[in-house]
Amino acid sequence: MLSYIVRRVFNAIITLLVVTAVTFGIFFAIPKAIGTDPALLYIGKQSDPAAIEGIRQKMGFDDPIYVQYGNFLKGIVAGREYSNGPDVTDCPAPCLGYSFSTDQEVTPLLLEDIPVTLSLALGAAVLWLIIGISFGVVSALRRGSFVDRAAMTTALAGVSLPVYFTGLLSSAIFVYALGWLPESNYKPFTEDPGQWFTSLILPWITLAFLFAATYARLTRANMLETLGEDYVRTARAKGLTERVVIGKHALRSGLTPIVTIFGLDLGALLGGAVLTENVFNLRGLGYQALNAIRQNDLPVILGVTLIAAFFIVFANLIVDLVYGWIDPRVRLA
Amino acid sequence: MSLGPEASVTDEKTAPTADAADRPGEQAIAGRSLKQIAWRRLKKDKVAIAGACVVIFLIVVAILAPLLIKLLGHPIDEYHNDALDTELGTGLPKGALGGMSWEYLLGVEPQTGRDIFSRIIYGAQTTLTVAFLSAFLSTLFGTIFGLAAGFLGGWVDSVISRIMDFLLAFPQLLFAIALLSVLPDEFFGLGPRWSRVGVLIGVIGFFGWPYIGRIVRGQTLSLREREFVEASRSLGARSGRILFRELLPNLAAPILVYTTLIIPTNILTEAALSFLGVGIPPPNPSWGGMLSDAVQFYRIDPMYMIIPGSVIFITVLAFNLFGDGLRDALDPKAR
Amino acid sequence: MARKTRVLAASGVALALGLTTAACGGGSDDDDNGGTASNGKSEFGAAITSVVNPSTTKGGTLNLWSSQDADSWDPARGYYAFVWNLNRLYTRKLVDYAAAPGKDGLKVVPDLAEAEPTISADKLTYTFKLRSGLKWDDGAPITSKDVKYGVERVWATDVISGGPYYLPNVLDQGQNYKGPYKDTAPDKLGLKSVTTPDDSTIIFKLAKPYSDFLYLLAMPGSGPVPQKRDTGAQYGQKPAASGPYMFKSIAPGKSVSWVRNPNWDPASDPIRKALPEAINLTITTNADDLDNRLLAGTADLDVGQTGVQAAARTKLLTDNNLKANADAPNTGFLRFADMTPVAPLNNIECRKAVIYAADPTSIQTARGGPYAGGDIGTSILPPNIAGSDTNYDPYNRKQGKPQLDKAKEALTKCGQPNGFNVKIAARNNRAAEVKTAEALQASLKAAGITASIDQYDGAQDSAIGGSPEIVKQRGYGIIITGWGADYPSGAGYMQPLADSRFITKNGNFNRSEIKDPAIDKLFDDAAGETDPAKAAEIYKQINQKVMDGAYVLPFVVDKALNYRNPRLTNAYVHESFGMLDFQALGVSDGK
Amino acid sequence: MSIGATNARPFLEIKDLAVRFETDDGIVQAVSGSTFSLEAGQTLGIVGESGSGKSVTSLAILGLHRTRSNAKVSGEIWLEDQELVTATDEDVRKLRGGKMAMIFQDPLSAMHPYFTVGSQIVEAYRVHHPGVNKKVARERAIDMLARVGIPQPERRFNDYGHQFSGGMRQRAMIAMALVNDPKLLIADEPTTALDVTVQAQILDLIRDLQEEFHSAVIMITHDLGVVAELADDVLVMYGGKVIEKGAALEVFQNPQHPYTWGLLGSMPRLDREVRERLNPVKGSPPSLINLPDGCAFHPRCPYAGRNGNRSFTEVPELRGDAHKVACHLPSEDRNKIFQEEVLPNL
Repeated sequence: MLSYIVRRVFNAIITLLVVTAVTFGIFFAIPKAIGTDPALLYIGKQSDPAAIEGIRQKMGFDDPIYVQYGNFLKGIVAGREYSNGPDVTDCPAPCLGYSFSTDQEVTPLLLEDIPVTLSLALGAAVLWLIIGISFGVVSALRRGSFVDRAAMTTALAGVSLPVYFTGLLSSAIFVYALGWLPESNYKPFTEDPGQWFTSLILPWITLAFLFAATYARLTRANMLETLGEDYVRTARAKGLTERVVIGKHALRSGLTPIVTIFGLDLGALLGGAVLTENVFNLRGLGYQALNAIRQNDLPVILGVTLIAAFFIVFANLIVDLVYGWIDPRVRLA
Repeated sequence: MSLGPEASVTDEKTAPTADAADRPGEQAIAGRSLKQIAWRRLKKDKVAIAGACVVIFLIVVAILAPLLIKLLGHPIDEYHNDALDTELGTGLPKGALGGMSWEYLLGVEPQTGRDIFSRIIYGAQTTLTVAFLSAFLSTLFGTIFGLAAGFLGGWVDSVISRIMDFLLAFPQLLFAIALLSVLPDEFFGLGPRWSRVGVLIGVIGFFGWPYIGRIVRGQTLSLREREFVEASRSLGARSGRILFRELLPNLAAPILVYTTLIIPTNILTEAALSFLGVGIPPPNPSWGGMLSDAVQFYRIDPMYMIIPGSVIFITVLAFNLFGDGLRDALDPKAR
Repeated sequence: MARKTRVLAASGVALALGLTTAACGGGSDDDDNGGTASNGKSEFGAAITSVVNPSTTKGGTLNLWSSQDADSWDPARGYYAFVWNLNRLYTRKLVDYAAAPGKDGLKVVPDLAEAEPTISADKLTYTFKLRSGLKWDDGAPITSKDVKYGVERVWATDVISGGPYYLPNVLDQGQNYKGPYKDTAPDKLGLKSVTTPDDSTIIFKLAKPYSDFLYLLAMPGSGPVPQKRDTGAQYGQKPAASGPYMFKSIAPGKSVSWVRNPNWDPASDPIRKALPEAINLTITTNADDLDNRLLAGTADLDVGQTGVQAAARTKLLTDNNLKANADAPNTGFLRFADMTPVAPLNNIECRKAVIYAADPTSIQTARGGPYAGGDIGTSILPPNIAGSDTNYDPYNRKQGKPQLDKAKEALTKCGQPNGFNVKIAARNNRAAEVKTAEALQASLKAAGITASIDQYDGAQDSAIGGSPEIVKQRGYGIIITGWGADYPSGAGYMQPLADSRFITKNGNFNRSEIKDPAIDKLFDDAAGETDPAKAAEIYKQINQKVMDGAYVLPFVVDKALNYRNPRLTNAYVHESFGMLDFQALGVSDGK
Repeated sequence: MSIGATNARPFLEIKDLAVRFETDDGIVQAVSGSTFSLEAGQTLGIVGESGSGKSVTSLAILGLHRTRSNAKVSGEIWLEDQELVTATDEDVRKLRGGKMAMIFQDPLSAMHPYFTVGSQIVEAYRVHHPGVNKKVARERAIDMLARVGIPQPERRFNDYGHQFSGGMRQRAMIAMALVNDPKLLIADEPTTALDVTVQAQILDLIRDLQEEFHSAVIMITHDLGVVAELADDVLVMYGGKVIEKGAALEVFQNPQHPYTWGLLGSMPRLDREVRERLNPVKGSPPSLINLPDGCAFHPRCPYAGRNGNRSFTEVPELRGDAHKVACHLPSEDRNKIFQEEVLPNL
């Protein structure tokens, strides 16, 4: 088990390195390809040659790409110093560099976004797990019933609805037409729990609706498969009550795939729910990412990509470990 | 497929639905060919057939777009200030429901007065082209690499599998946006619209192949061990023959099902990318682009949002219904 | 050579979703937006020409909101118009714009200086005397050396980039000064053209006469900075205050709060009212939420002042009670297209064909309509600049229709009777510019001109649209853009657009690449002209020359439909900013 | 077994059992008109191809079809004095695993992968002995594991199914089935998934345990060898119907139904030289949705129509007393065919 964990962690780190290297390479290559200078991006409104040269030196844009990448990695691990003589900027570890467009340090910038994304993703996850799984299980147990058909029709509609449409539609209805909810204006939980909650209700529901639909379909399919398994028949043949058969024997293995998928979904979402955050003006990682991409703000793009990849890889890792814990066949193999 | 707008990264469609309870039935109808069985079941699945009808209708509409617009609409880039409120200066469509009338079947865009009906129809062209061709591309790559990985095994398998894992563990939507925002707008003299369509097909198709690839690989692996392949191998059949005569025909059903099912996902992805401003360049209409324009106006001109949104929804739903039906009919596990 | 338009808040964010409309405006015509309420009562547009709710009542908290954060609170680095306006709260300069509505606001009056500067006969030496008893928020005296140090910081673009870069053009004079951070002089005051014989005197020596010099000194970057408290790139996190308010806290992207500066002496400040007890700025990501708060009265003002969103706009325009608290002032921006020397637009007749073929109304509507987009533009000089003439309409655009016969005629003269192909370039992060390009494309089609739209990376505007080489390489014939003056003089506004000597490799704004020696000479004449009336006459000529050359296609004179909380007192539009004068505002209820 | 007799019912009696499944493709007549009985301590072998209805019959007895909404069961199932078709779910549940238990074909898939073998046995015990504490149940489970011949039962108690070898796994399954001393044990192809040597051990074990517990056993298999070895009576099923039944010895020595002949012909025998190929019954099993009229076997029957009667519409009844068969052919004809054509080839 230990070597298994070590191998997985090692793989995860390699994946992260590859992701950053690829991202770094692409965004380094792109400005070159279209003939622009990243220093110009920093300068933004000016084109004073001295200023550009200063930035170029300070940021090390003249170095070969592998040196720049090396410095980037070093910054994450040990922090780094940007300097062009008199002007020294210290960027403590984990340093992800400075934003081209706002000139802010990327790390705190993104650290501020993480709680937003976290609130969105976790809140939605709770909702979609509860709704998706319970409807999926009920549908599977009452296959062909009215509940099953209604739930599955809704779920199919759910997976067919783009989140940017449901988002707009729900706020048009609940915020604008009915006025049940205020315009969303995110406040951190620590500052104003009430506003935090009201600003997240619609995003949660919107996001959860999509995922709940997927999870309901998935749960139903898994449960149906599990219910057809020989060991469930065995459990029944032992005379166990239906409660125990379903609740203990069928659910346990029927939901195992859900664990995997949930981990991956959550990981992906934590890297930024780009569409939902943008539709609802939630300044999370996805919002930040999109903005950064539009402004070619390489350090921020890199930072978000890294964090997103980290969450995905980390979630993969957790899923693998949890899987090993749930399923003795994996653990003891 | 996970490019899909904030959709579950997993492919829920891989979950088998075969229910053991039906097994007697399966045995009972054994003996008929899979094609016959599938067709019989599909025909009986009214919902799936309805989905298919909508799909066919949309394809016809997309093909006939220029004609339909001549008959029922206005050129997509024609401005109609007369259809807008200029008196108060709101720039909103005159009349209720976003300016719907016989003249403008689905109303007009605020601030431009362009005919929404025409733009929706032209959007269908773009969307369907992108969705179909990118699905085709994913399938092509997925099949080739999946087969290669599953059939050849060894280091080929490990390399391809690692690449697939890597692509799946990638913030794909972000990456697609970033890529799209820097790729050239025009090439091969295709004009901005079809150049972009080409780029979208490439990007969506590229990020989609690992999903098909994984499935094909898995199926190939299990088929490889099956008796009939073993048998033909022991009879000295060459690899090529085994691949094309034995494996591919048996992979056809799952490949068909998954290709059908990634089309709706691709539609959502295309719309999402257009919504985020990296899709088809204006003034060429796209459904996602229209929704993105509608963000400004949805509070005061909700129809402008509801129309493209509903069209996306109906299209995706139709494809999903048909795909689900096809899968149920062809489900290899039910054989 | 760093000229660049001030970035307006909403157009600056331009969240691609189009969640913010760049540049909205309203009003009917020119300056007289129905604002005739000289009695100080609020009605639509009243704040444009008069002070609404004049009052001297102190106290209360001013609740400012914004949908965008400042680019920097460092006076030398901020470039957004609203940031310059807010700078008036905490940054005093030698001279600053007068606190008055209408044209009076365009006057530069003594601020830290006790009087107008003494200008030598050769117009090359400006001597200022500081008022006595001026203090920083920490109680330290404000000296002429602080002013010089602040001025020097403008040179240090390698450390504090982002702000306007005019002063070095005038004051470097071949010294190649590197800014105070690389200054080898022990007191870091090595700039030779500026001297401080004593703590209350500062002398600027120019190399040649420059009539707009005082405008440069009125920019926030020319304000004083105490050397001891300068933290270089981090100064914007806690700038020192010379004005009536000082920073209490800055939470980037979230909020800012100012409190009274106890060391500010009202007697020493002829400009600032300093009525509220405290001022808070809340930054939201949801512009519609901001609008709702404004209309509900829980927010006092959107400091972006770039106009409300479409939803609130509809409400405002259809509800007369709400409309009475709204203004649609000119923002000082002109929205227009440059026509570059890319063939066939190097031919004046082809350019004329474009101007005639363009449908003024559909473009105006696409920008937000006659009220929300602004008035149809007729020339390149907007009304807040001396020398502009709103009746000047050389291409008969005001009637609102495309003139296809004239366009055809011009096309024939140009040798392109069947039309031609042209590329329209628009910044991809400005939804309104893309919309404008689409509308232009559609109207050109009617004249047989086939246009394609190229959306380029707006973040790299200075390196793409601002690079003649790239423009040529990419074949951009028409570049959609916008322009506002950094200071309200004809030269400040037009020179970067029309003077051939302002064509630069990067960050170019003379994108039509106008190379007319006559125009260049007129600019030189104006620089030496100290009589504003005569200067205005010169600028009028330049405007006509540019229009005669058909170099630009003006779209609209930008307006912004803004709402102000009825409880605001002393509300008036300051013409140099095209928005309410924030420092003058008070609240009537004392809350 | 005679109807109307006043003496007690047989231990298990099945009357006109029919099981149908409604599927999308039509109604599947999985079992129809199945009638048989079984005495305590006796072993009944049910043989047939897959899809012949033998497994469905056993599931119906245990009431395991009840959770399937598309299954319809009619007829009567009497276990001692209790009728099971009309009994409540709860009553049947209480019998399941207690009075009647089942061993399944594939012990790997029949065992829950996430729970230890021991805990699954404990669970089976405690559900029918609610008052028993865990420790006692554990001892009982270990005891059972030991009795089915699993070495080091204390240690294996905590192992998972996949850690057992195939034979051990099936022994554990048997332990689980027998933990509550069932009166009726249904073994559904208990040895199919096992090696030949292990098969014999498992069969021995079942026989030993049967003797020990004096249970009635239903042995479902397609392997006539197994039946020959264990069963007292034999039931041959085809197309959901019982087509021949009788004492095992009788059926083997004098099989009456052409299908049974086919089965016997397809049985590999050690006492005989291996032929080039076995004699499987030609053709494929019938569709249970569209069963052939009359004798379901007639399309595959090489002797159908021998007597000139080409109409198969009339359903032949199970005729005769002890040894019964459902066939159109007159018994004389069949005997002749068997003696002349079939036997020499067996």
